[in-house]
Amino acid sequence: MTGLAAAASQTSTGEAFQFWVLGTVAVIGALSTVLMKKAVHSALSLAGTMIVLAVFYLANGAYFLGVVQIVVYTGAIMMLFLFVVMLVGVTAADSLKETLKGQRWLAAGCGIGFGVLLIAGIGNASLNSFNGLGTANAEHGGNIEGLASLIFTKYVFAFEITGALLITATVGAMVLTHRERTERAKTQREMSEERVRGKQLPPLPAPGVYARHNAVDIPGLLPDGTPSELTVMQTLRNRGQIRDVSNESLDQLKALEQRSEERLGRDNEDEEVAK
Amino acid sequence: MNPVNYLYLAALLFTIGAAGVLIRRNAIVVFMCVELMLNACNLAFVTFSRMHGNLDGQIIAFFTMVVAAAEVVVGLAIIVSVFRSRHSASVDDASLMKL
Amino acid sequence: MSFPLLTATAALPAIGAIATAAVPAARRTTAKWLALLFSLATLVLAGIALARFEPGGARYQLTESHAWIKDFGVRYELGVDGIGLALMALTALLIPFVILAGWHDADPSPSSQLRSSRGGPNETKPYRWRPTQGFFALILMVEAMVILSFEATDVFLFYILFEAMLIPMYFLIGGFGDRAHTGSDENAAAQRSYAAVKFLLYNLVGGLIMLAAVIGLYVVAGTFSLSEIAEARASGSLSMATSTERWLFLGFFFAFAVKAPLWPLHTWLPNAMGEATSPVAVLITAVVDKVGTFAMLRFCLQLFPEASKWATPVIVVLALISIVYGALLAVGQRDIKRLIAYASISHFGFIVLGIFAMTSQGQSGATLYMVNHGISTAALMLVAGFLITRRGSRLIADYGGVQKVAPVLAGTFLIGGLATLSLPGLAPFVSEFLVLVGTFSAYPAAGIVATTGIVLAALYVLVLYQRTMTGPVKAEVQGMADLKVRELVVVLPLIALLLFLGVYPKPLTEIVNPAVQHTMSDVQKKDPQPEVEAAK
Amino acid sequence: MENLIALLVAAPLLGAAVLLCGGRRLDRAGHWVGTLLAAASFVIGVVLFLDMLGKGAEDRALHQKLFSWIPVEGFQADVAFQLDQLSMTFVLLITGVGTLIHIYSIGYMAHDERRRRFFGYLNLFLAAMLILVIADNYLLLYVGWEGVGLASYLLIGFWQHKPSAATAAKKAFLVNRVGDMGLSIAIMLMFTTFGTFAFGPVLGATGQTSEGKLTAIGLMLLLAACGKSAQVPLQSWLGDAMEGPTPVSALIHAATMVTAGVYLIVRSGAIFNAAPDAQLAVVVVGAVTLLFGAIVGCAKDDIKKALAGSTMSQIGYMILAAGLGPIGYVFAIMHLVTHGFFKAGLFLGAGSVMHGMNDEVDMRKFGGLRTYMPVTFITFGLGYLAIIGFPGLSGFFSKDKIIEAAFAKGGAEGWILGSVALLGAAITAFYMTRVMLLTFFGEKRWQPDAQGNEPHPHESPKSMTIPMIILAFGSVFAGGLFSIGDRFLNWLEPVTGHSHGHAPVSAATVTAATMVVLVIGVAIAWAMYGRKPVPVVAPRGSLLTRAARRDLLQDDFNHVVLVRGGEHLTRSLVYVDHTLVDGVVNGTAASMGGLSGRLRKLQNGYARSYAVSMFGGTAVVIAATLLMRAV
Repeated sequence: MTGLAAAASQTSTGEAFQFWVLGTVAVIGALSTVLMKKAVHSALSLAGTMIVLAVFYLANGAYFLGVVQIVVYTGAIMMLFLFVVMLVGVTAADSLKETLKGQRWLAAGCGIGFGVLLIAGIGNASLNSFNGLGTANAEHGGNIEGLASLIFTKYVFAFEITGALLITATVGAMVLTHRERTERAKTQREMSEERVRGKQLPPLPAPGVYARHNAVDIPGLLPDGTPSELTVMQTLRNRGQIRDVSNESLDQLKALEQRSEERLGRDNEDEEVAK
Repeated sequence: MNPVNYLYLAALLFTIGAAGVLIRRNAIVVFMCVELMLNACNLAFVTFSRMHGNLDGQIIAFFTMVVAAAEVVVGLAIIVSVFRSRHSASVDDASLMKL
Repeated sequence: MSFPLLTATAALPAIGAIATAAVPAARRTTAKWLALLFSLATLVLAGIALARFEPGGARYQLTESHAWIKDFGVRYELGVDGIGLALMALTALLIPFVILAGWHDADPSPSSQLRSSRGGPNETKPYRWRPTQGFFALILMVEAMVILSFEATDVFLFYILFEAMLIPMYFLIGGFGDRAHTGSDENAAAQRSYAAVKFLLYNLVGGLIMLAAVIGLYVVAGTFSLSEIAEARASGSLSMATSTERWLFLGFFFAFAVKAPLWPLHTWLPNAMGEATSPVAVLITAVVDKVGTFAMLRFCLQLFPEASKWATPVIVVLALISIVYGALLAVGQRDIKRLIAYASISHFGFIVLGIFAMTSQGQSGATLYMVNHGISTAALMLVAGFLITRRGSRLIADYGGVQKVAPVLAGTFLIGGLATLSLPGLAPFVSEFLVLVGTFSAYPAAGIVATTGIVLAALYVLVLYQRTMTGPVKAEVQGMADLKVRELVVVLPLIALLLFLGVYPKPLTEIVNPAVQHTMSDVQKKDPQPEVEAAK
Repeated sequence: MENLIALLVAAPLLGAAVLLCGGRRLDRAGHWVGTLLAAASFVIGVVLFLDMLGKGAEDRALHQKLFSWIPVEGFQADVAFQLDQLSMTFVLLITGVGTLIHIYSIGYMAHDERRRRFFGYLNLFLAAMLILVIADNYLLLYVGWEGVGLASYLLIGFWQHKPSAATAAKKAFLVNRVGDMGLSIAIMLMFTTFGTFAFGPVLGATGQTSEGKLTAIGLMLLLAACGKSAQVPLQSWLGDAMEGPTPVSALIHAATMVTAGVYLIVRSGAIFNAAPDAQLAVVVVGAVTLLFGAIVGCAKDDIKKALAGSTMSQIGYMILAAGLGPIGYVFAIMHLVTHGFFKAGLFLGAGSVMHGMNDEVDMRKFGGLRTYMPVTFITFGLGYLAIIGFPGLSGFFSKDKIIEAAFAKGGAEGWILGSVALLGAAITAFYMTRVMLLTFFGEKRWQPDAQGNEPHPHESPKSMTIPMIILAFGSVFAGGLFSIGDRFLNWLEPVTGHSHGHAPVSAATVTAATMVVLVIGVAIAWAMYGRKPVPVVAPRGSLLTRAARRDLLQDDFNHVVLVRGGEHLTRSLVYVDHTLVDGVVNGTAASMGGLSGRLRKLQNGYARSYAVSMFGGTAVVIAATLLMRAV
């Protein structure tokens, strides 16, 4: 009997080997889940960890769960994750730089402390009597039958309620993601009109017709001679740094040139030269 | 080897997941970490059921999976709608719980 | 089961409050008249209670008792002895005058109307808010609670009222400020809310400590009923450890000392009285604060006689400090209402002194003092309020020569002042002299120190009168109107009462004396006998 | 008969009530109402007096108990009156002089639009004063005591628009309050000692208690007397009290109220007799004040203030006499009565002079008025002769008796007191002569006032002169009437008791000495003011003169020590209250606010930091459980 217990409290070397190898993989996967920059990578490494866990379930004699793990988690849930990641944007790589002051240290501290505590707890729980699942599974002739009998007898209420929960979850997901269309869809014509109306289709007139020092702040003139604000860049318009080119200012300009020429007395000279 | 190691592993995974929840800002990744923690628990349950030699532990793990599935569905839906409203999936954007 | 007179006396104003609050916003005058009507009806009920009370009879009369919270043995127990009855009557008497004096204080002023029209639902309906209804409803609410607290003979019930009356007072102080403030409206509002919050916090802290003591008392005594505990103590079936009794006593006394207010816990009073409208100030000092001194007499002495005797020396010293200190600060004030507030602090010192002198003269004097101080302060404060509303300033320096312009106002003000300095022939003299004699026969030194109070009182009253009323007429005072009919209706009865109680206080003393004798027997004190039994 | 006693008080009280509450419609008739009710009270007094004369000396005292005033366990205060010879004397003096002064005031206040009020106050004063003198216990006496204080407050400050008047009124009331403090403490002592404060039991039981107690009571009573009778050190208010209308000065601050202190001491004779130390204190106070007032009187140029000084010193005489014990009680009262006559007369004369001189009070601006207002001159002159103790006039008899009694005290004490009294007599002669000369003799010194209207002195109307004449008669004959055949002595003895001290010198010598000093005083005054013309502006004068003009600096002392000190005290206390007492409170509030601000920072709203705290929390819980299991 003691021998049997002792035997039950030990595992085969094969399982041990498997544990150590896959366990490392699982831990690595978990770590990379936490540390990967891109959500996709995290998802994939998490999937890996889950598969490993599935193997462990099997190793622990939970065959049903092992399969379910693979099907539900790795199959369904992780796919869902990936979908969402796609929705949000695969390339979206969020920086691991911490924004909250001291958050990372706190987290690390708490984590390590917690882990140590758990391990210590397990350690001094001195769990050595492992009587395997052999009898339990054999009772109903197999693991799955055993589970089924338990689910549908002992845990039937919980099971039903879980079902209700699933339905609710589905509906909730639909409700949350569903977007109500408020107005009827636009026809193609309306769209095109929208695109064209109110905008100026031909290119804007160029500024700087009357260049003084830099032409950017002087509006170009429309064919009818009125200055067009549009030709000046937005910022200058907002700053109100547009020079007006109304007629009188043009006249002033002319007068200015006139006076300068007279002072230089250039043009009559030319005439004389011409004569 | 003593199967207790499974428990140690579970503890380790759980802790890593928790740390991830605390460290990461991307809501999706946070969710993944949560899943990780759940799985760690499942592993522990399974190991326990093996330890005690009855299937209740596995049942619990089973239920956990189902609930986890439901949670993920709803949670991701929420994330999606949040992402729609404000174009980011970061849990730190706008500390909403502050007055 | 006879007609529950005491409950009715307290319930009537409460009903009145609800009715007044329910009056539609536009019909302000209706609300005023309604409030006045209810307060007068309460006065009538109080009068009936006075008539039904037999001075020679049982200690607590007109008692009612119903189970309330069975699990803690909390009962709805009412009953009045002479002291409670007198104060109840005082409250019921003063409220109509307060309401009448505050007739226009809560009319929406143009500025506040502006404020209302700004923002929120008021834009759509400009009269959604109704200050007038609220003002008078709150006053009636206070009346109800105060009256009930004078009647409560269950410690827990009393505690609840003691705390609850803070809330309407808080709104009265913070919500309806004195229009005559210096500086901007915002500034005044800030000061007002400061005063209100200070009032609330001070008293809440006191109440908190009292709550602890109340619970402690329940743990020790196993009941909240005053009469049961008193009997148990008297019969010796309930014996407290000395230290416990002292701690409990201190818990109660602290709360009452804040309410009373006793130095150095007094600083909330000047702010509150200065910022509130004068009727509310009267409500504070003449009605609400009396609950504190009353409770000292009823609860401290009755529940913890030994501890009271133990604490007497300290309390007597504090009371003396209050008397002199309050009077000196009153001399130093520049604001009329703050001056009256500090004068009240001095007077409360006298009351506490009389209570803890533990002589029958002292305690009867203290009880009379509560009543007389209520009346005299009401007279002085209300006239001061009329004066202030006329000139629109609370600063003494802004007045001068009023006596020439408004002789009747000045005359009533002078009589109020003379009552405050307890001139013989006016009611306060009787009580003050009783307190002094009672104190002197127990603690001669204290009596002599307290006597200096009468000189200081003369100083601040006469200085106030001289600066405001006499001298050449100031320009701003020119053409100040004399008292109107409404104001005369407020002031004259009070003055008549002052004169009557000053000349013939016997009706009051007859009611009070037996109660005082009971209290004296509670604390197992005998009056010190004169050394010569003179041939009488 | 007893029931009439209450009427004595009721009549003026009614008058006061009617006049003060009556409103303007009474303005025209007010003064008549007041005067009639005062007169009525006088008539009642006379009736009672005649009735009393009809009885034997021993059973003359009447009692009337109206109602029990403050009935409290072990404390009985009744509103009860007692009318014995002593009270009777005062009743007659008060109502008599009071009525005369009412009549006088009709003329004097004719041009004051608030005359009705004035009469109301006068009646109030009469009522209070009567309560004071006919009360049968100290508490009721205290009521009257404060009542007269109030009345004098109202009357001194009657012209309230003058700040000086208002201040003087306030000062008078405050100083009196200090005295009242003494009285109330005395009453408390009586209560603790005797268990009552009715005259009969207290004064009857003085034998049964320790002398120390009695001395304490006596000193407290003396304090009260000092306040009310303007004795050193509480005399400072009397001078300023002259701000009031002159009839007030005549009635309250010369004839009646200020003598209340004397009444109190004589009434409490039994206590003082049993407490020699207290008596000594009384005598000292009296002697000091006697000289003090006289000196002040010499220096004042304001006619009323000079008279006030003289009042002070005359009351000093009375207090001195009262302090002598049974030797002096009767003479104190006798001098009180005669003084009531001539001093009231003098004041009324002064008032009449002012009336004629546009309310000018500076004697240096009078001079040579005897031709302009003969009646005033004669009455005033008679009063003057009476006060300096001219042989045959009333002052002579009363003051002479006091000086004799002082000597009769015996021992060094007797010699000192006697000589002080003599010196006082000399100074009295001097300053009264000075007043007389400055006012009525010499050449006219008045000139136009600021408005430039020349005062043209004229005789006052009948309503004013007649009272003066009557009072003049009083001041001439009262003394003789009283002392011839020791009428007054026999009248009062049953109440106050009397004993002839062993006089070291014969009465004749004393009289002679008095005459001598009298002549000297008058002579000096004549030399200084009669022979050479008087400067209109007062010369700087000697140090003593200047000090005396300032009430011997006693006022300045009060101002510096009490007023300034008080102001500083209050100001600093206000500061303390605001910063210290209130500061503690506000400080607590502020620190609370700061703390909560700090804590608020923890709630930064980031889900993850909350998660950390949750996680840490779980860790802690687990650790705790493990520890529990480990332990």
